[in-house]
Amino acid sequence: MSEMPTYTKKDFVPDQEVKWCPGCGDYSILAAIQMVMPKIGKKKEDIVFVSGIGCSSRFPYYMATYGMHTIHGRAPAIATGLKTTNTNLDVWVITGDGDSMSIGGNHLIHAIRRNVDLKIVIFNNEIYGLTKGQYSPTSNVGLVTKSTPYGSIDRAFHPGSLVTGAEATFFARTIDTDVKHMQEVFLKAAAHKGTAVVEVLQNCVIFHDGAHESLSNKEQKEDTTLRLEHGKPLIFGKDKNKGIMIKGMTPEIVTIGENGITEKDIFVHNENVMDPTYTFMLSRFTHPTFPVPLGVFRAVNAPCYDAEVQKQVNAVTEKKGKGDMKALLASGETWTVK
Amino acid sequence: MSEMPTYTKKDFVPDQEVKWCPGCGDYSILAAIQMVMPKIGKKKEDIVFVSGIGCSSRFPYYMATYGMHTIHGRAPAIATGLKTTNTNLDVWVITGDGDSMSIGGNHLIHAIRRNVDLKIVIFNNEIYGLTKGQYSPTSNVGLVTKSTPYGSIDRAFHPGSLVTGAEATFFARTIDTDVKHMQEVFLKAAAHKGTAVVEVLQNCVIFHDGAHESLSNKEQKEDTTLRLEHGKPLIFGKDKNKGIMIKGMTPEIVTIGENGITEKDIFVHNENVMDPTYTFMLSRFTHPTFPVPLGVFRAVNAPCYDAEVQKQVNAVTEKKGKGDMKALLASGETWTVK
Amino acid sequence: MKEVESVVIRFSGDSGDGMQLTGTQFSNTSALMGNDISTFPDFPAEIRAPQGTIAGVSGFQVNIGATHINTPGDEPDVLVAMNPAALKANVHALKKGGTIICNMDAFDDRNFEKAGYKGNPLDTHELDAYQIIKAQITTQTMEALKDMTELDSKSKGRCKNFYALGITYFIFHRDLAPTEKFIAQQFAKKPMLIEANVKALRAGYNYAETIEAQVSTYKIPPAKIEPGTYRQINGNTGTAWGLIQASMASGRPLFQGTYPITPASDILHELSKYKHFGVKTFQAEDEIAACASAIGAAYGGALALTTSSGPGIALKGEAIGLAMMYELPLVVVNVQRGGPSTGLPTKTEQSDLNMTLYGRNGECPVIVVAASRPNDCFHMAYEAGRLALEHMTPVVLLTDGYIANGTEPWKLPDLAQYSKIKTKLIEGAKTGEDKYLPYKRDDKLVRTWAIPGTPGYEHRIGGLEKAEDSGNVSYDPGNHEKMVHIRQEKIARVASDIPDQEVVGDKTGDLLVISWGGTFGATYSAVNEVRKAGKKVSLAHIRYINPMPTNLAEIIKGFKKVLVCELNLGQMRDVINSRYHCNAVGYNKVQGLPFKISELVTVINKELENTKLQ
Amino acid sequence: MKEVESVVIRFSGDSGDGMQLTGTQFSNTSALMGNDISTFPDFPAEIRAPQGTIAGVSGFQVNIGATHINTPGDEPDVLVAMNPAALKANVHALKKGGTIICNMDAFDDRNFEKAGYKGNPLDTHELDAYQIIKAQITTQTMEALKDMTELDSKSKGRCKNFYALGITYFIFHRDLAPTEKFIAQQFAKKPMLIEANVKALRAGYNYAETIEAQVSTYKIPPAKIEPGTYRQINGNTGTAWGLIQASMASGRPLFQGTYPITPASDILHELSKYKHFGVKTFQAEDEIAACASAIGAAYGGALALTTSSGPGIALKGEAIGLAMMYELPLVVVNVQRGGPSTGLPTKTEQSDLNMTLYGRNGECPVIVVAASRPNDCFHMAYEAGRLALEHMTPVVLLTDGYIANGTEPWKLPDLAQYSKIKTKLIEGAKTGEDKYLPYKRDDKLVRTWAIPGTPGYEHRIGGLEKAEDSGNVSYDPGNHEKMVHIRQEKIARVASDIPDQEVVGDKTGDLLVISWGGTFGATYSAVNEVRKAGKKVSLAHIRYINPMPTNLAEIIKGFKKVLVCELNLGQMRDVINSRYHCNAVGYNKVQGLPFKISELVTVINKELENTKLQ
Ligand SMILES: Cc1ncc(C[n+]2csc(CCOP(=O)(O)OP(=O)(O)O)c2C)c(N)n1
Ligand SMILES: Cc1ncc(C[n+]2csc(CCOP(=O)(O)OP(=O)(O)O)c2C)c(N)n1
Ligand code: SF4
Ligand code: SF4
Ligand SMILES: [Mg+2]
Ligand SMILES: [Mg+2]
Repeated sequence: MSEMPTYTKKDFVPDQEVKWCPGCGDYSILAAIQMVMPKIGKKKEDIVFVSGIGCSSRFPYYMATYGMHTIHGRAPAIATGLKTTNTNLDVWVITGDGDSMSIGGNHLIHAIRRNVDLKIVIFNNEIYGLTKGQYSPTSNVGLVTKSTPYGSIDRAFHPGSLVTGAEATFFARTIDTDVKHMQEVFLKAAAHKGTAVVEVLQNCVIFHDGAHESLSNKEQKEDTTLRLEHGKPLIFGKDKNKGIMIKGMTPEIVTIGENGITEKDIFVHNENVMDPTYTFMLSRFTHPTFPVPLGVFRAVNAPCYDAEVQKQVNAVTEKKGKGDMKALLASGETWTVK
Repeated sequence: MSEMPTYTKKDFVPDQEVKWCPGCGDYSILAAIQMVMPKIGKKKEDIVFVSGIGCSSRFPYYMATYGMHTIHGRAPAIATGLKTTNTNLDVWVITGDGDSMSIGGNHLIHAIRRNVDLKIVIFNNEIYGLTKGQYSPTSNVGLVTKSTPYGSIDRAFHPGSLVTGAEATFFARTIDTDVKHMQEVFLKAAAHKGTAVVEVLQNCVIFHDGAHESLSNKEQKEDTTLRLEHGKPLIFGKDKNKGIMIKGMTPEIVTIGENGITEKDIFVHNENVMDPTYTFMLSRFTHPTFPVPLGVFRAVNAPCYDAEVQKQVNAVTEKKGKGDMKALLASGETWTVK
Repeated sequence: MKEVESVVIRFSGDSGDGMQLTGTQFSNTSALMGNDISTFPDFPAEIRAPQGTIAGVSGFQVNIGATHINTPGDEPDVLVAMNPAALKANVHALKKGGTIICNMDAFDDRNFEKAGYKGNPLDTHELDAYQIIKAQITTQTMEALKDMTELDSKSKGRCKNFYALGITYFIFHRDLAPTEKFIAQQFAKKPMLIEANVKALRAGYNYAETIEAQVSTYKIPPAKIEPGTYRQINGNTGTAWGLIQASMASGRPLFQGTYPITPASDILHELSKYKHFGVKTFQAEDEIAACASAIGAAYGGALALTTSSGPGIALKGEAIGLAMMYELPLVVVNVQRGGPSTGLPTKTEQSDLNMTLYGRNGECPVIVVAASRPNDCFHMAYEAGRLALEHMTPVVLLTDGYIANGTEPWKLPDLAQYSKIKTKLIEGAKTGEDKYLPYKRDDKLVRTWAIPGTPGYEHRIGGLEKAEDSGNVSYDPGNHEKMVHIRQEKIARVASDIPDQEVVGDKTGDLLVISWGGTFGATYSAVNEVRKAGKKVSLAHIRYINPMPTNLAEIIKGFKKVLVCELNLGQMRDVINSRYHCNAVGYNKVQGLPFKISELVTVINKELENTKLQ
Repeated sequence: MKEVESVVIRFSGDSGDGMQLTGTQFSNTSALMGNDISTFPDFPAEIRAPQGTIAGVSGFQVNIGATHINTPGDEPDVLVAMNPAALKANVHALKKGGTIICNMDAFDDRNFEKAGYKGNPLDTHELDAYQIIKAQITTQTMEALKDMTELDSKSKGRCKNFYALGITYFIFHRDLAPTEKFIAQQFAKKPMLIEANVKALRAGYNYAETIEAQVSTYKIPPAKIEPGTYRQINGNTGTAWGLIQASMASGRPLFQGTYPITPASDILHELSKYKHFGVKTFQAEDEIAACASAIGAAYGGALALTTSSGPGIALKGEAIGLAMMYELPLVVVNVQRGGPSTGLPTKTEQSDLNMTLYGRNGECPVIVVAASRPNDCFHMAYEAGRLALEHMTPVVLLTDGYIANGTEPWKLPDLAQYSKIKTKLIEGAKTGEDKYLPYKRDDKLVRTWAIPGTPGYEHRIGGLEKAEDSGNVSYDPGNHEKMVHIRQEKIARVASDIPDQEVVGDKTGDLLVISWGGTFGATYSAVNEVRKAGKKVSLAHIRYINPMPTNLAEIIKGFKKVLVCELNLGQMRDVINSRYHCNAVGYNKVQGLPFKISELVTVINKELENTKLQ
């Protein structure tokens, strides 16, 4: 194998014009991923971006790697076939909230169940952008959209809960307004062996502007979000004095320094607990009742589907020798006519 | 409305011959449901059984109610349309592990997310019965089947985790060998307003005999299963002396009477906690590490999609008056040609 | 004819908005692309009229077309309104059904007042007859240029006319290059402005592409106008309303199960407003669930509807097959777009005919009808509902992006003509001891419809082959063959329940032009034009595709040659040839664009020549 | 001819197993159903031979058919073996490729020993040439009767012959009524035994229905046997092996994405064994994912395969359209079964031709080929792989339940003839500065295939319309039309890469019979039989359906009349008529059953008569 070249962001920028609306959150996600690529230790030709359909799914056109813009919802399945065929590839799935959790829900949960070694980035703008603004499975109840003039009545998925319920080995959340945090999270996703799901809270300036405003505006964000750091207590707030305690099975927001509570009482974040119950609990933290966790919720090891398939192929080949069609044809009963 | 007739089981038995293999677990599930029907307070003509494709999905033919044997995996979606059209109906979805969680996974999670008022009974035999024995998404890793001669490598879904991750308001588990328990559970599912998912551990004598043997055989079952009862502590075991304690976020099996542990230390089961984290935790209990919970995991209230749709229709009609096509045609700008 | 082949665009804004330059660019680019053009610049009377007022509005109108354009056009098809004053000043000239691209950033209270509006005109009904594209032209331009920190924001704001121009360039697929070249020359000394204006131009272009912006410049075939009350209607609205009317006429509530897709989504948007008509709309998780939910609704007694476009319809094949096997009423609307695969989502095409007729496993016939123009959608949607309910079967209604978004005047129908759909519904509890036979048929081979809630009619239906009458599962070979024939014949017999094929022109002659669906305006105009020259050509525009009207065979026999004009590679031509063995030839176009009358006139004349020579 | 029209079944078991009675029932029922029959009971020599030994085997052979049956048949097609001794005693008489229904409950070590087997013969290769249906006849019978608490278990066990009979009744769709009547008479005095035996009969019948039991009684068309080494092969195995060979010949690893469905699942079961051939099989969550995964694999450089039957194929339409748009190699196998909808899963039919040709949105041509018999599947599957890889396009291979499960001798192919598939793969890193143009084409209009991992060829592909050569997204109308034509023409040019259409019989004559797919055995035999009578009839059996061989047009012109025989309502007939304008008529059968030679002979003679009269 030839040596690993040193890349810069530029190596991943193709000559294609980027066609999102000015101000769309997708731009900064693109920038973050282009910046992360040189750091993941993969050759450019071994990286593939696979997407479905949606504004977000235009993404592969904007990466100077191999890429597939596919059909609506099917990217995880297509990526599974690709990765299983060539386990050496680094396969990224780019998808929207509708693409991944509406039409593509089944493929998403099955890719996760199999733990195919894919990095799945969900651009969650809580709306269908490309089709001009219908509500999505992550839109809040009551949202007035083109298809819900009297307000939507479907309850929203919590993406973190859905994927944890589907046996996720890695889940993280980040936000389009924080390019540095995005890079950290993408880098960790890239390092994970198995399906790494990253939810990016993304702003659609045209059809659902401000959906994540309370989590990104400077005034509030320290209080409305919770930065997860492995081995560190769940502390948040402008004054770094709020924390999460777990009583029985119930998480509670407490103030450090009040009622005798000290930092030691605060629950310590651990990405690596095998039991996903803790991940699940974190996935239920929603604004405004709880601070919204950002960072890596969960990163545990489990065998990857694609690698296991390859292992079986290797093991059987080792045992039986490389397949020989002539021998196969002659196996069992044959007879000769003269 | 006419009065409610008094029914017996017989009223729900049609003249159709039941065509499962002798000894199939489906028979006892059928019996249990036929026995429960007279008790749910619904007229026969208002009950509909909707199924997909699979051995289990033959079920509607064996109920003397309205019924639809549909196509593979789509029963929850079909039932959603039916129930939304006529909210007075009692709609039961009968499905297999493959039908519901393989091809039908997306429809299952979306019916649950919307909390459509459906009773979804999953016959989980951890195999594809009708197509003669391929592994399913609930088959354990390593299972040798027609399609996995070298053992399966896909990790299995935990049905309870999957549906909890999809925002389930009701989840229960029961087993085909215990007709009484099945009846209790079905009755509770019937009483639930919203999507009630019941997983029935079912034995396929032909293609996966004994899949749930350790949970049903008389020797073991007291130790390998945990009967959930609302308001009662999580106690199990032949000698009723084992229990579940939760430490931090971690459940642990303890013995009552040892190390000073008394019944009071045992976690008390509560079906009605809104936060699904506890439900999720229970869904991770698998044999042999933990006793497998049987009974109602979770039963909480939330608005039902079908009822909310009807409410919007009623509210708008009340506000605007019953729609008048003539007025609609004449709305906006019109002009007359003479 | 010239109006039909051309499109008139009016750029309009404040005198400072650069509309003259914008209009000129559009004209020049079009001329370079080979269009004939005619322009009409129209400046404000006052040199410095107050900003935002009607007096300050500056406009530039351009008429572009493939053939001789003699005037800048009477009524603009498209109006770019950079502010409310521009809207107010021009909306009355705009053609009914035309499109308005509004700069939403200028639509604020201050500007409403300046323009003399009481409030936001977009919130009232006064613009109901138009298609509105809302764009935040100013903020989007600023946003697009935000990285150009050296440029002051006033200069940035001035680029917004190029953003607006970009939107129109996407819609009318104009080449960006000439304008970019112009910008480069114009601002040769200020490279920053070159960059800024080009960026704005592209941002507008990309915005239109991203949101799949569509403008239908549907042209009305000439005809004498009947007396009556008229309104504007576009195809998707007509489809929605026609189905509501079918629901009223049958007493069956309308249930729509659908999933958004361009260009069909507007049917959902429209129907979701009419809850007081008892309409329930269900935005499903995908197209399969959409169709499946409609099937459940049909079993439950609704007039069931599922709507989509090509890729979504491709997903529904298995479920439509189930509905056919159940023999339940189901209306499927396919608003066709450019294919294959994701194809050209915003463009029009007729290439889903084959899939509609054949895209299901097994012998699986369904009724197929097609609307011919925007103001025919109400009627054909009602027909689809009627046929589905009266014949207990799936019916596919084909429309296309061109007529779905296109708008034309529509004479309000006499609703009495749309009031009696006789369903096969069984009402009231069962009396008598005999078993209910759900698949027993009347002389049209149509079964009855007993819905849950009806006592005594409890029965089960499924997708396996059924025994005659009882509907029980049957593996009997003879029964299977019989049932396959019954289902085929049942659809064939629908022919007695649809109108005869109409012919434009004489019943016999040299050339029969056959067309179907949204091309009617063009084929009708072209055939009439050639007929005026005394040629023996007639038109059979097919609206009932499966089954076809019984008299069509006879009509075809009356002509020496058959020419099938359609926006695909010859799908209807093949159907006609396999059904009528008439050696029909095709004229086909697959550009995502509708036919032009001129091209049809040419090809018809050519075919007439050929016929003579033979 | 009589062998071809008949089926021979042998019931065999211990003398206490009631085989004589079972066989008699089967015969009588068949006679009542209008079959001609011939039977051959064969008792053990000794009156009380030891149980479980060969000497104790009692057999009853019956030959049933639609026409004159003169003998009980030489080689049984189906053997019911109630124990290992029955198997051992009869397996050598069984026709190669026949079916064995084994009572697994009696297959234990004790009985192996008694029968003289070393171990379980089912675990060795000695039965490879047969289809095995494993049934737990004894325990299932006991289980079916377990509620009859008053009946002793010995009496229950005695009912097992009726369970076995029930299985055969489902498979050969025999009427249960006569046997139930017989049971009622026989045990008139013991009502409990009536109930027990009827229950057992039905349990067996239902079991076969539940597990979708299938037996193909594929008959071998007579032909002179070429010298060579032979083996038995069924269609699904042939398909699997043919694709492995295409993988070997192209150097591209085989990837199968699939979802189980009758009667296609066996291709998965077969391929999953061959991991040492580098085959990767992926049991996906559904058919869409199955096809999608194969597309991903194709982009990754695999020989990509997806397999299914009607309902599953209906779900793949959108994804196949994407593969067509990508221009990636993809083999789609449709093992056709009885439709529409879930239809008749275990029965054979040819009614998916239309869906195969047309079941996708937009203009979406794919290559279509069909295997003609079980031993043709290897070849046609290889061809499908070859055409997909050499022409960078989806190829659909049509087989059907009849030939997929049917078995016949197959002369082992010379693998040198199957060794050179020249893919369009780009190998090695890119040199030179020019941009890679993924959609630049050769003179067959085929593009190159650069796969991830190849440095310098990084490129993106999508389902939107593409600019020529570069493949970049393009909304240009002229480009779209051009691309639609290019994709159409690319498939048309495949005609130069397939063999000429063969004709059985003379190249000209009165009647040309056209058939395709799994009906070859019957049409070939029938045409030959009529030819023997000196009639001017020939057969064109089409294996390459899209495009068709170029010489077919000429062949059709050489005949006065064309008769298309197929197991549907006339799908190929319509295709032939729309392509060749030849007024072909159809002979159609839709019973879930294959053609009988006799019926074809009758219809061919009738058509020849008609031709003369004209
Ligand atoms: C089969 C199919 N169904 C529907 C569509 C229309 N469609 C395209 S993108 C989209 C949803 C986009 O929403 P999301 O995935 O959230 O992406 P976003 O545009 O918000 O980034 C839909 C419904 C399609 N292209 N194909
Ligand atoms: C679209 C489609 N795909 C595949 C099948 C074949 N099929 C029928 S049932 C089944 C799976 C059955 O498994 P499960 O749902 O677990 O039901 P069980 O038979 O075990 O009760 C499959 C794959 C089908 N009928 N239709
Ligand atoms: S519509 Fe929304 S999501 Fe799509 S590009 Fe524009 S801002 Fe982004
Ligand atoms: S195959 Fe299994 S699941 Fe199906 S009927 Fe038989 S025992 Fe039951
Ligand atoms: Mg979105
Ligand atoms: Mg199962």
